[in-house]
Amino acid sequence: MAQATELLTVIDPKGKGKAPAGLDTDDFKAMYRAMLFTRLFDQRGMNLQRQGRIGFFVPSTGQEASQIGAAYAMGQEDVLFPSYRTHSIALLKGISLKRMYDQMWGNDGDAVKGRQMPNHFTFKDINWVSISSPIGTQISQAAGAARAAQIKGDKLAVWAWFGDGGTSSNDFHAGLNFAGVWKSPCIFMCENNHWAISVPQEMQTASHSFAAKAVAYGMPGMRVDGNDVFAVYEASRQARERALNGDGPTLIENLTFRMGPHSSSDDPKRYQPPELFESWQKKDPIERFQQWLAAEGIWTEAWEDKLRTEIMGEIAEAVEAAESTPQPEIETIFTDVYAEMPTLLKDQLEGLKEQIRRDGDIEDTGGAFPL
Amino acid sequence: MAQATELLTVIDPKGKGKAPAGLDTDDFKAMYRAMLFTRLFDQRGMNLQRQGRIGFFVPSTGQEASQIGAAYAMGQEDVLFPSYRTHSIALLKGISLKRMYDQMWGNDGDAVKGRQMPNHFTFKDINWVSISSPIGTQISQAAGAARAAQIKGDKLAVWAWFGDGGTSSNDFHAGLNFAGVWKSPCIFMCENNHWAISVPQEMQTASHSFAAKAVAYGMPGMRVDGNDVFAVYEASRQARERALNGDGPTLIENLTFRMGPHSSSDDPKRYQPPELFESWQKKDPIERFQQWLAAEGIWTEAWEDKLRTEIMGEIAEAVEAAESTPQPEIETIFTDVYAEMPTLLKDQLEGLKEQIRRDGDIEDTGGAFPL
Amino acid sequence: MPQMTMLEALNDAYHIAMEKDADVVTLGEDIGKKGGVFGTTAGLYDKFGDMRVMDTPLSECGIIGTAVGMALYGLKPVAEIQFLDFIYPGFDQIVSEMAKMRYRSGGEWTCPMVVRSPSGGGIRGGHYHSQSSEAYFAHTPGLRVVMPSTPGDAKGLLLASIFCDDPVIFLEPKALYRHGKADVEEGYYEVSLDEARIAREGNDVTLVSWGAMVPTCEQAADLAQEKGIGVELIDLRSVLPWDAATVIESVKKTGRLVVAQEAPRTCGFASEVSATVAEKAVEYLEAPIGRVSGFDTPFPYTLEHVYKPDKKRVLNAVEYVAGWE
Amino acid sequence: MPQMTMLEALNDAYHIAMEKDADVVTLGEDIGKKGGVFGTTAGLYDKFGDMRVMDTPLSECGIIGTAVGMALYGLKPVAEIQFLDFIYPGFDQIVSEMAKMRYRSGGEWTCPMVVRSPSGGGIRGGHYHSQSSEAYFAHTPGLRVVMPSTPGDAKGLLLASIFCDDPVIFLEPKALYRHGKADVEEGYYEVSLDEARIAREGNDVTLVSWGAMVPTCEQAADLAQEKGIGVELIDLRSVLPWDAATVIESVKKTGRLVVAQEAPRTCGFASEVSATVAEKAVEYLEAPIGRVSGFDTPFPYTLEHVYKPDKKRVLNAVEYVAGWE
Ligand SMILES: Cc1ncc(C[n+]2csc(CCOP(=O)(O)OP(=O)(O)O)c2C)c(N)n1
Ligand SMILES: Cc1ncc(C[n+]2csc(CCOP(=O)(O)OP(=O)(O)O)c2C)c(N)n1
Ligand SMILES: [Mg+2]
Ligand SMILES: [Mg+2]
Repeated sequence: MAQATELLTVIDPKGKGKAPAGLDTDDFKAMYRAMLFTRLFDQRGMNLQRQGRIGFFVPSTGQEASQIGAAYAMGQEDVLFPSYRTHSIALLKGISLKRMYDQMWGNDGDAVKGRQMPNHFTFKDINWVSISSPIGTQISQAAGAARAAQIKGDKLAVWAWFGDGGTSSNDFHAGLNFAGVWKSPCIFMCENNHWAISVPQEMQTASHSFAAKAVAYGMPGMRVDGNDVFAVYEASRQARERALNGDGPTLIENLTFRMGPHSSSDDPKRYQPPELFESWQKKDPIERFQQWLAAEGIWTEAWEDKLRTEIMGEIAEAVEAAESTPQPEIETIFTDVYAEMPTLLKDQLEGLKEQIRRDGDIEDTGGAFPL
Repeated sequence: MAQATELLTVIDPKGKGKAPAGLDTDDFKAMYRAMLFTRLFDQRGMNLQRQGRIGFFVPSTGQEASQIGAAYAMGQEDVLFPSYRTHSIALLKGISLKRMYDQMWGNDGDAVKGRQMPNHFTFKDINWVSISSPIGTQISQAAGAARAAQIKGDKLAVWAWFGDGGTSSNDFHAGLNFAGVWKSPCIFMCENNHWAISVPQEMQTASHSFAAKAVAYGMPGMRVDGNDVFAVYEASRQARERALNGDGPTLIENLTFRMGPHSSSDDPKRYQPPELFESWQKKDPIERFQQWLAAEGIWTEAWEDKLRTEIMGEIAEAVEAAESTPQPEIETIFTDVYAEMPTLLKDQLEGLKEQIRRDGDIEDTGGAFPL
Repeated sequence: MPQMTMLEALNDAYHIAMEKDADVVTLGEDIGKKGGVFGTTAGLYDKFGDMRVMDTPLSECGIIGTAVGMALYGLKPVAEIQFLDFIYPGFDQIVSEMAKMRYRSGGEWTCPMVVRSPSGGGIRGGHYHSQSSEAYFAHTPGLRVVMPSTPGDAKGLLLASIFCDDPVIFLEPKALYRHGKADVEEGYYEVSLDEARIAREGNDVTLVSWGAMVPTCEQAADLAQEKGIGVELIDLRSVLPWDAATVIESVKKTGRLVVAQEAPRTCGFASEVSATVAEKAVEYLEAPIGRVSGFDTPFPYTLEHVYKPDKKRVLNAVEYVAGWE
Repeated sequence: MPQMTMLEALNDAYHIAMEKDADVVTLGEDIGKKGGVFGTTAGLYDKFGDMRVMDTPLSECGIIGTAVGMALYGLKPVAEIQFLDFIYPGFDQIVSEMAKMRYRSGGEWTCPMVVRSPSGGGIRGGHYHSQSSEAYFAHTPGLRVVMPSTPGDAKGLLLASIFCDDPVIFLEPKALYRHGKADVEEGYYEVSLDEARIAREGNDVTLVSWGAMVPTCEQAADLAQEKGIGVELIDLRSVLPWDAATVIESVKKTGRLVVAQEAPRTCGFASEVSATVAEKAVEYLEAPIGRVSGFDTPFPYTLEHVYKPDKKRVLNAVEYVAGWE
């Protein structure tokens, strides 16, 4: 079993390299568009939060190649256990912006009915499992879903996304261990963006890489240049092939960098050496891919302008629609706790309605998220 | 960092080999005596349980070298987080049999005041931390204690004992990860006895060895012939040296075999291939060491007889004393929950006394432990 | 009708469920060849093989986490936790994930699964093989928490739990596993997860319990009867959601209430029953609401029999409440 | 006397404790250079260095497990859990180890340590940054569970907790972190972990609460006063062990009781308060015991303000109970 400790790279820092087999110009364009879309979506998201229009936002700036490269290798039937930082995948898969903004506004159109903070999406139609806040929990679940696919005889891969911090969680250990023993078709995608909020990767583990942790579970570990969309695609494709061939799980570490704050509530200046940031800014994954595309004659300024205009237009329209959608009904506090609402909850809902009838609407005293 | 995947062996299966430096005949004798003592203590323990005189017993038969070899490398100031299967270490360290049997009877002399099942000892005077039933919990605690020693500037090692099953626990992952990052003086002793009750080691993990898991935490991992008392001693000594030199933690896997049932409640016939058992019976750690001692002219039949008579005598005396010690007072149900007994518990104790005054003693309806 | 112990009834339910629906799978420590440390899963491994009856690594976090993943995928997993005392490494998956999945996904994703585990004392297991921790789960919206007290209920409740759309914590009173045989219907049947059982009717004192304490309460009710006190014994069967209406109805009739649990008193489920009645039916109460429980201490080993509430302790509470004027 | 927010008071207590005793250390996620996501540990890293102020890997299991080990070794660790909702990966170490260490070792080994964590709603954090889970801990003998409601109490209770011989779960109502400034004594002082605080005296209805709900209850008491209802407000400060005597004394005077918590109702700590009174002082009760609480659902995001009990909901319960005849 190969335990790659060297970094898998395809496009060099100068933008030179050979595209993976099986991808054509349309693919390159789709990949680039999704990466750019993500960058613009993130900029807009941070702005919306700063303007007090949404309560919270998690950007993925700097990690676009790491996410789109892998997402491009997924099969349609694959099951996805995403993290709160991987909305790029939804953008790639064509989830409408309206659905995404409805979630972020927690409004009446929101699939999760205003119950979760922004970025905690669920898209069952693309096998995108509901995102959780607690770190790591989706990792063992993914191992279980992959086992279920084996049991049912379904040919597909299950993808679990998490960060460098997530590797320290209980569920990382359990999930990879179970998947290893079961040889389940699971792909563990670790985005090493150097930070778990303010905790740097070297305080997360003394392991020489996160990929090396695969040894402990008897599976291959791959260390990939996470700012190189082709390298990520290629590693992911190989892992998926292995999964579908019955060769079991893979751990992939995408070495990348969180080029913004942890979330709209964080300020990296308090803990991040500026030189580190600057050195990674030079490795911007979008610029790198752009260079490659330009060299191939695919990227032009005109195309870029067109894309940007198109995307910004889509965003503006969806933001407006989401913002003007009303809040969810108060019933939504009580539904979906159980398949059927039990008496106790019916009584509590009645009590609440009674209170509102008597005292009027309940005042929203606000509260701002610190993290 | 050396990641030994080969098995460290000193005494070969024929009983030939060179003793580690620094040990002399008195040491060899003390080691052998402790191993034999453990074997006899275990036989007696299983008998006592079969006779219904104690409620439960966990034997360590087959693992005597794995335990005594390591225990012999410990320093007096070292802190020990044992498992329920390592009472051999207490025997080596000269804990009186009366104390051990009092615990197993859960009587009025029991240091834990009849609150825990047999084999769950505490011996603060030798830095032996109270044993827990939940698997793994002592591993992260040991990492914390080792960190505390660093903070206080104390030169010592902290030892955490656990089995192959224990490596799957949350605390294994957390404990080794924290110790790796902190470079704490912690020695993680994994006794791979092939079984977690009925689950064989190959269903515990797909990792090619348990020692290999050290890679994931940036620490050395050593794989040791756990039936070779000198090999275990030598590996442990090296790990301790590293710990005291500030070189951080070590994971040691002692490859050994559980030559009996998991506990007095288990029957391995239901799941264990007889050939496997037989192959390991031939590698009995006591016989192997005996052969070596005999070749060196240290072991004689007369000595063996003398030892056995001595030990059996000690055991008989202590058993009798423990068995005739009364049960703990009912107050012991309520003390030590807090440093001082709160009102609520005082009231509950009063209520209980009142019930007994009125209705007489409470009937013991029994119940037998299945595991 | 066949006579079975609770263990046999549970094993029967398991076989029936796995025959009926290929999506039912089970996983846990030592549940395969060994058939479970209590034998609850005996025979399943031989009949259904290692893809549906899975021995797992020693990780409750992994057992419950992977079971959640299986449920999300569309299976109906039944996860065994060897002793309830060992469930805590997987507690996060229960309270943060399994319980909240339907809610937090707006109903898109659900966890129809069972976590079953032997609970309570009775085997001289000291404090790590004896605790009754239903209250932790009963304070967790989204879960169903079920505890049978008879072989017949055990089978019907387990089947209902396995085929229920909600996640269920199924707590098996290990003291009752081999407590005696009783009639158990053959074949598939369900017992409602929403309805308490009136185990015996009476007019003087309402006695509410669940799980292992129910037979103890029956004995206490017999003793009370000898003293002329008619006890109405209600076996809740489920503590979340629970059948408060049946309890309140009964209290309206008797005016007196005792609640008995094995768990420590403070913040146990008995407190919930008491508080609900003190809120909804205080005007019918003619006496203090009695609680019988374990003490607010960890569970001891040698003195287990002194710790665990016995029939006399229940009887004393019933007499006290019945005699109150 | 200086005026401080609760956050400032907690930070002050931290500095004082760490200066006073070199055995006090602290560990958690982002508590070092960042000073904590709320700023509770601000300044500690610069002053005491990375051996005493430890940023950790992302593992609550590891944070609490290693803290237990440090306490066993002789330190006085203060472990921060970033949000109470994330404590569950370390729940096993709390309920199986920290809470039971003294008992199970016959008093040989103890865990004098604090696990502190921001608790409750008020920051629009959805259901994973808002839960009030004190009831899980209150059902765990061996723990102390403390929840301050004022800056002065926060400081004195945190100091008492750090230097207490028992393990303490210290829950900080994050909604009150910056709720306003109040007088806080300078220097070292302790507030008793065993005594409730009578926040206001009154003769008509006893209102019991703790943590974040106390200021809400004060507002409700003001509104009640306007309607001629005199509320006696008791702030429990500790929910385990708790000061039942003070509550019972008050109920003997008022004959009426409302208990208010932010947590879901079923099996919450309000039920314990109610059940204790229904057991010990039912004869003084002139009305049902009211409970005000969060609903028995996970904590929502958009409708947080509708979910969380507000002053009107408390007032309604007080009026209902006061008006009962
Ligand atoms: C169990 C748990 N503990 C703490 C947190 C608070 N928290 C949210 S994100 C985060 C850091 C995560 O870092 P990483 O896994 O590297 O992912 P990234 O944010 O870098 O994508 C922390 C500590 C949490 N959500 N869950
Ligand atoms: C958390 C937890 N889960 C389950 C158990 C039940 N149990 C007791 S011992 C054991 C097997 C332990 O195997 P291993 O770690 O290899 O140690 P060994 O018994 O072989 O020495 C199990 C599953 C437990 N004690 N704790
Ligand atoms: Mg990260
Ligand atoms: Mg083992």
